[in-house]
Amino acid sequence: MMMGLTSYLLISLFLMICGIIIMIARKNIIAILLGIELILNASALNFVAYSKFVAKNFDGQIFTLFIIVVAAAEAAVGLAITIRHFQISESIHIDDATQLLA
Amino acid sequence: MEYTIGTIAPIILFPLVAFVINAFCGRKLPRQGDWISCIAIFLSFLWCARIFCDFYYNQYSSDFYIHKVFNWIDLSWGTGPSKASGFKVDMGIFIDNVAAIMLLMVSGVASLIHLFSTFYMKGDPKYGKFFVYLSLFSAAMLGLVLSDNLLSVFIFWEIMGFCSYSLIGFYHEKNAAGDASLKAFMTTRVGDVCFLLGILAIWSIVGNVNFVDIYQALHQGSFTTLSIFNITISAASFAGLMIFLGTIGKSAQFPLQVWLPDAMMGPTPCSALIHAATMVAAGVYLSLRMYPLMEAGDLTTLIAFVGAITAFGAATIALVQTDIKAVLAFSTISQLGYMVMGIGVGAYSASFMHLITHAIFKACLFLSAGSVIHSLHDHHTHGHVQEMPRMGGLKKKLPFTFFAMTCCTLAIAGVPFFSGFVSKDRILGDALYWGSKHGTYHWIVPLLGFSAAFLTAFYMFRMMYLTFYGTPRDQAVYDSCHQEKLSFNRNIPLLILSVFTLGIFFSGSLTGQQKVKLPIVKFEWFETLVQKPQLFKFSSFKKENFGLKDTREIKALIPSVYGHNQTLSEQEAHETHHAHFLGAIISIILAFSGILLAFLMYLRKSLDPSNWVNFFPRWTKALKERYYFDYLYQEILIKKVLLRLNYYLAKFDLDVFDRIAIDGWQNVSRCLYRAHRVFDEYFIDRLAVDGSGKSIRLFNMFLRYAQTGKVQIYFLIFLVVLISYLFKLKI
Amino acid sequence: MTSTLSSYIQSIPYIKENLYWLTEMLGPEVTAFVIFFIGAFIVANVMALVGGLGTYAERKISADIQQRIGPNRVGPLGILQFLADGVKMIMKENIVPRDADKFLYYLGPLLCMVGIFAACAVLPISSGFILADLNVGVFYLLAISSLVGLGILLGGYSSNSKWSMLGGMRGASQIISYEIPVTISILAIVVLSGGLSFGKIVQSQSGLPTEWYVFHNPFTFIAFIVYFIASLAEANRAPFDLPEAESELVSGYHTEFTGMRFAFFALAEYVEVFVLCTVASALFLGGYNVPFRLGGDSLLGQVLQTIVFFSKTCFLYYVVIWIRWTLPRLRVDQLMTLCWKYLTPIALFNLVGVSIWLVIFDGKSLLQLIKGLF
Amino acid sequence: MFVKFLFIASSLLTIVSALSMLMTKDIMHACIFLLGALMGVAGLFLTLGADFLAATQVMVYIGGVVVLMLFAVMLTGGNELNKRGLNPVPLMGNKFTFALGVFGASMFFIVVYQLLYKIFHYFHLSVVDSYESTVEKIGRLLLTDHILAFEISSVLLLGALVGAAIIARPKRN
Amino acid sequence: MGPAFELNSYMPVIILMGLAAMIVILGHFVSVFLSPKKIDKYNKKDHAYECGEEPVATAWAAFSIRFYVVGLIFIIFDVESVLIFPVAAVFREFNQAGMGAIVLFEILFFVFILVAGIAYCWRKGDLDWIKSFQSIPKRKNNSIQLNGEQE
Repeated sequence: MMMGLTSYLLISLFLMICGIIIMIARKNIIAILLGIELILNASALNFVAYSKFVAKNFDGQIFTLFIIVVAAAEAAVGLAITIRHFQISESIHIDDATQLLA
Repeated sequence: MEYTIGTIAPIILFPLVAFVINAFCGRKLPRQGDWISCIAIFLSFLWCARIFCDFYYNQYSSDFYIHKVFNWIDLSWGTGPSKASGFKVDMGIFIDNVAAIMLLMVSGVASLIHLFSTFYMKGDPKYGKFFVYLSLFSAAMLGLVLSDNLLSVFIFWEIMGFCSYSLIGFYHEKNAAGDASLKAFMTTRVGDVCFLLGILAIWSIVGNVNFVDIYQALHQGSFTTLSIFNITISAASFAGLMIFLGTIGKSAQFPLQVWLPDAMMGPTPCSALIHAATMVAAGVYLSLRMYPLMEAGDLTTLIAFVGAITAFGAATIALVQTDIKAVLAFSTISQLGYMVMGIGVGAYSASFMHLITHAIFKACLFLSAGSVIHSLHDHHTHGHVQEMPRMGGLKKKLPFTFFAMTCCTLAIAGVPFFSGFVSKDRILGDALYWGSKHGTYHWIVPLLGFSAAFLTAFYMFRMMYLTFYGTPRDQAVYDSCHQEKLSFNRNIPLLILSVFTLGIFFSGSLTGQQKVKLPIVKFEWFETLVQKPQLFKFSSFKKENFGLKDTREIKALIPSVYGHNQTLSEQEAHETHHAHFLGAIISIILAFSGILLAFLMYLRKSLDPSNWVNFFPRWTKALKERYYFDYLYQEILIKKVLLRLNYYLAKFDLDVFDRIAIDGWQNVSRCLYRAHRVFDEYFIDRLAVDGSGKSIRLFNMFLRYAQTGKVQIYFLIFLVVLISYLFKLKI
Repeated sequence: MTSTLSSYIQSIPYIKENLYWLTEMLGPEVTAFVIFFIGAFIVANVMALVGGLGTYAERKISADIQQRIGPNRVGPLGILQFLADGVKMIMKENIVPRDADKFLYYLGPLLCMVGIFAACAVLPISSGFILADLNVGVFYLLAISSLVGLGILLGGYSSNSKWSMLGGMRGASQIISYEIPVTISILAIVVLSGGLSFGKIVQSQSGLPTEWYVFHNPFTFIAFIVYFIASLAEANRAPFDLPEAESELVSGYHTEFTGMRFAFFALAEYVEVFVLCTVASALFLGGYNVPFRLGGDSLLGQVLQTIVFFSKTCFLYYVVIWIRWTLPRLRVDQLMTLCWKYLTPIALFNLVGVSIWLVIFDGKSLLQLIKGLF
Repeated sequence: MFVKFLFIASSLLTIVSALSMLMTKDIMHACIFLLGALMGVAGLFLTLGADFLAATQVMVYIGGVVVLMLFAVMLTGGNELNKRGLNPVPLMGNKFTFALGVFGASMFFIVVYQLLYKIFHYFHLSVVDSYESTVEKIGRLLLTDHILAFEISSVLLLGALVGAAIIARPKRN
Repeated sequence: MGPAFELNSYMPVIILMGLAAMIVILGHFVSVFLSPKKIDKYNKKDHAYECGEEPVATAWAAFSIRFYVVGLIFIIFDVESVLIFPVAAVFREFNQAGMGAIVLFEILFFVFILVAGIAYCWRKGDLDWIKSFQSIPKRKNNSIQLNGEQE
């Protein structure tokens, strides 16, 4: 019973909450991206767990695969934007990124 | 072979591909790519022959036909076969016996004419372009024959119209050519508009323009009445009339025949292909397809009269023409009139047979005329000579051309044992029977028909004598003509075509009524294959049945469509036999008398034509002026009526619209504007605009604090909203 | 679980015959644990030994190439030199730089060692002795060995020094860049063998060179070359040893590392070279297949297979060292150019070529096709 | 039993590293803890029988994303804001922001837990011990059912590459 | 269906990881115990080595963006190859089932994508190291800038 669906869901919930707290609390853009990664992983874990226990097929895993892909792309672009913003405004403080026009 | 769209489509695709290739990279190819067109059309000829054989060997079951449908546009959402709510167009391929024979004829004649063109157009600056048009035209014509619904028929019809336009104006540096092309285009456009109207009418009734659906609808009697602007008319007669007007425009029938003689400005091969063999015949083909509709709308009398008048009038005009191509053009018109007349008098198979035979011998005639013209040069104008008075005595110089032309002339003049006789005689026989059946003024039709036959024989032989016999009238032109040697691309097409002018290829009997049996042909295959469509047979079909299955299965599966076992009553049969026999006798007599007259006039010179000219001066002038039709259209219709109408419309526009409507509206709007300004100032500005602005300012005093541009605040807000939503979800 | 586990244990030969009592005594789980622990222990020690012997071999061979004698004091032919070095390493004073980031400073070597040792788990040493024949073997190896690059990056970063920083950055970028050609040229083999597990890939070849994947078709041969070059770069070996380029950066990413931590870095590096050589021999050179399947699956067969496998690997290892002492070092721009403008396109081309070959010739090798002609 | 061990180990790794990621004040350390959390998730994937996914997780995140993060951290190093290298403190949030975050997260937790309550109490599902290799299955699915997503994702990656390269390219002058 | 796999086959992986970690930690402590503890009187020993000079500022300074771009290209390629791995694994099987063309098309498509990406970066000069260094912008601040090949 320890390794049931429940525990997986709880773990992913925990990851999710950590991600949310990081996203809100941190002021470093990269740290916020880390939080986003955590949240994505929580959702991926949920997908796999449900597809293992409930749906009993592989679509969840496929979906997780695509989540990982998208996460990679997101990290690449997000970090690129961060670096660009750093080159422009010499700062990676999230509150310095308030205006769209550079 | 297994007939599917894919296996039949190459018939169209070969010339189409040739067209594309030649149109885009024809110049760079050797010989400007004519060989591509020739090979393509010959391939599709082989294809058609393959299909024709299938039909020929299944001829006793004339319900053997192919109908493949695919979905072109489907915006329909309802259910039901044809009346589905929404818009749905099926395209498809429909080959029955008629279409199979037509295909064979078109592709064969077209390939021969391609071959001839390589000779005729040689050295022309626009050599490649000509073949581009030819290929496009062949593709369109074959597509028209293959298509199974009026819409695609119309599409191909218009493509052919364009080809004819651009080929008539092929030498557009000559003004006459440009005018002629424009004239042809405009005149046929009148017919095409009517045709389109007919299609729309049928669409509004049947919900589909598929032939088979139309037949079914006709059989179920869904063609009741049609009300246009609260004028209720019989739907069938309206649609039939419109489509017949299309035919009139395309195949140059009585009111609209004026364009065809001028169309001779184009190069001779294109005249042979388009304005003699195929395109003008397409109109007749369409009427044949729509025969049940015409019957249901009882337009037969009208059609018969139009045909007869055309046949006779054109023949009379042809008497006085001196341009060799003009003679042929008018004879074409009159022969087309024969076909239409045949449709009118109910000689279905006969008129179709005349279509085929006429296509063959008229193409041959044009080609021979082309070969004659091509061999004659005028040293003053550095052009070719078309005038018959300057020819004469060419028999020795152009033996093969002479042979071919003789065969064809015999055929068209209706001499026994030639194809023209067989077909024309059947039409005349049926016309005779028809006249006798209805009596009174219906007698005019056979009368005109027979006299036209006589005239045909006369003017054709007049042409022969003036061209080939006697002594050369213009020595320079005569000397410019070289001795003809048997050359592949010049004479072979002529000879092949002239072989097919023999009657035995179409009918075993002399009169077509099994009186005189020839041993070679074992039966009347044409009669057997081509029959009037029996509507009640169509009502039993589902589309799937002939949509998908192999045709042989269909043969087993569906009953006979074209009932070749119509039972005439004993007495009727007797009367028809009688009429046919009588017609045969009369037409033979007339033909020979016509020939004799021509002989006396132009070879023996015992009768002088100028006497006759002086005897009826006004008639001759009228004939030379082509019954003043051009004058009528140009001067009366266009200059008087249309320009006058134009003037009045302009006046109306100026006075009524500008003065009353627009200026009046100005005043009205000014008053309105005064009233409106007050309203605007006090209500809109004060109340609405400023008020909304104030209220929004009031509102955003609170909202402002949320709009920080800080991502995390947004995320928090998003989170709160999400959470509230989840609460709602849970409860 | 019992049934599956017992079947798994039977899949390892000589367990069922000799150790059934163990199974009965301890129960399948613990038995498996014990067996695996023994196996893992053996492998770990072998790897440590290989690392040590690697240094020795390197010095000896370099001495040969440079016509010196090399280490000859400690033990016969100086073969115990590496033990002496190890002892020296342990006895060193361990200095942690003042400005260093301690946590990462300790973490760097750990990550290197963990990554490379975990990668050792899937090496097919013989048909009976594969510690873990995973379904995703090759893929797993690629994935887990990327820990090494991370460890190098952290090692370079954490010791707050310019040289280390440069070395770490270079090392990381070089390793991740050269992972692409390696991955793609391995993909070519995966396409041919139709499976990711090492056992399957190796068994789809056989003992004779004609059956190896190197000589399967031209593309695989090029793939082997590409793989070999790129793996040199992945292991930071000369001519790609820019992360620790003595002449430019003092000692690269482990400038600030002393004693055991340096030892671990060095060990990880040598073991990685060895692992990459084993992978090359398993994927391309027929792995442990004995010619004519001498000995079959018997104990003798196992021994023969191990010998064959290690001899191939050692040959490649020798080539690596040879290259190191033959070729000069590249510049960084040359490095990147070589990776991105030459190796990667060639590897992609190979992938396409192999796929088309598979579709066209239905996976037959070139020699089979030639045989088919006669 | 091994499964249990693996599960406990990886979940512990996940939770501990997530927590320490939350706590730490150093962005570099946060990256490393993220690595730990991802490894733990990979282990959880393994216990769920998704071996290929576990390997993918390790390969993409550890090989790619984390290294990229570290690069980014190093690139955004010395600026006026933190002269002395990556002085982590001001950027990693303060008490107020943490209070805000904990507040939002707790609300989220409450709601989601109430949503998951049913599942916890009515689905007593436990691990089934029969695993099968997922690589072939995933390959087949990618080639049959999900082929469109497969190609679209590759196009997305290309777009990401181009876009990111454009954004991150040093300004030419 | 792929072959059933046994989770215990991952046991040695864990064991080896543990062994490696154990070796490192043990080695650390052993060296801590055995290594000589010399007090350095000039208090210079634990400086970072900078050719004998006092270390100037920190090494954790802003770095060249070049490395990031390389990492960027790498991660895209990495993910693409991850996606293509299972496809390659079933290639042979599909080929025997006569559906090799699909997989071949897929692989060609992916290779096309990769080639397009690499060609783009090549064209834009993200791949060549030296040339684009002239085009690094001058920093306003005077914090040290480290990038490999300038010195």
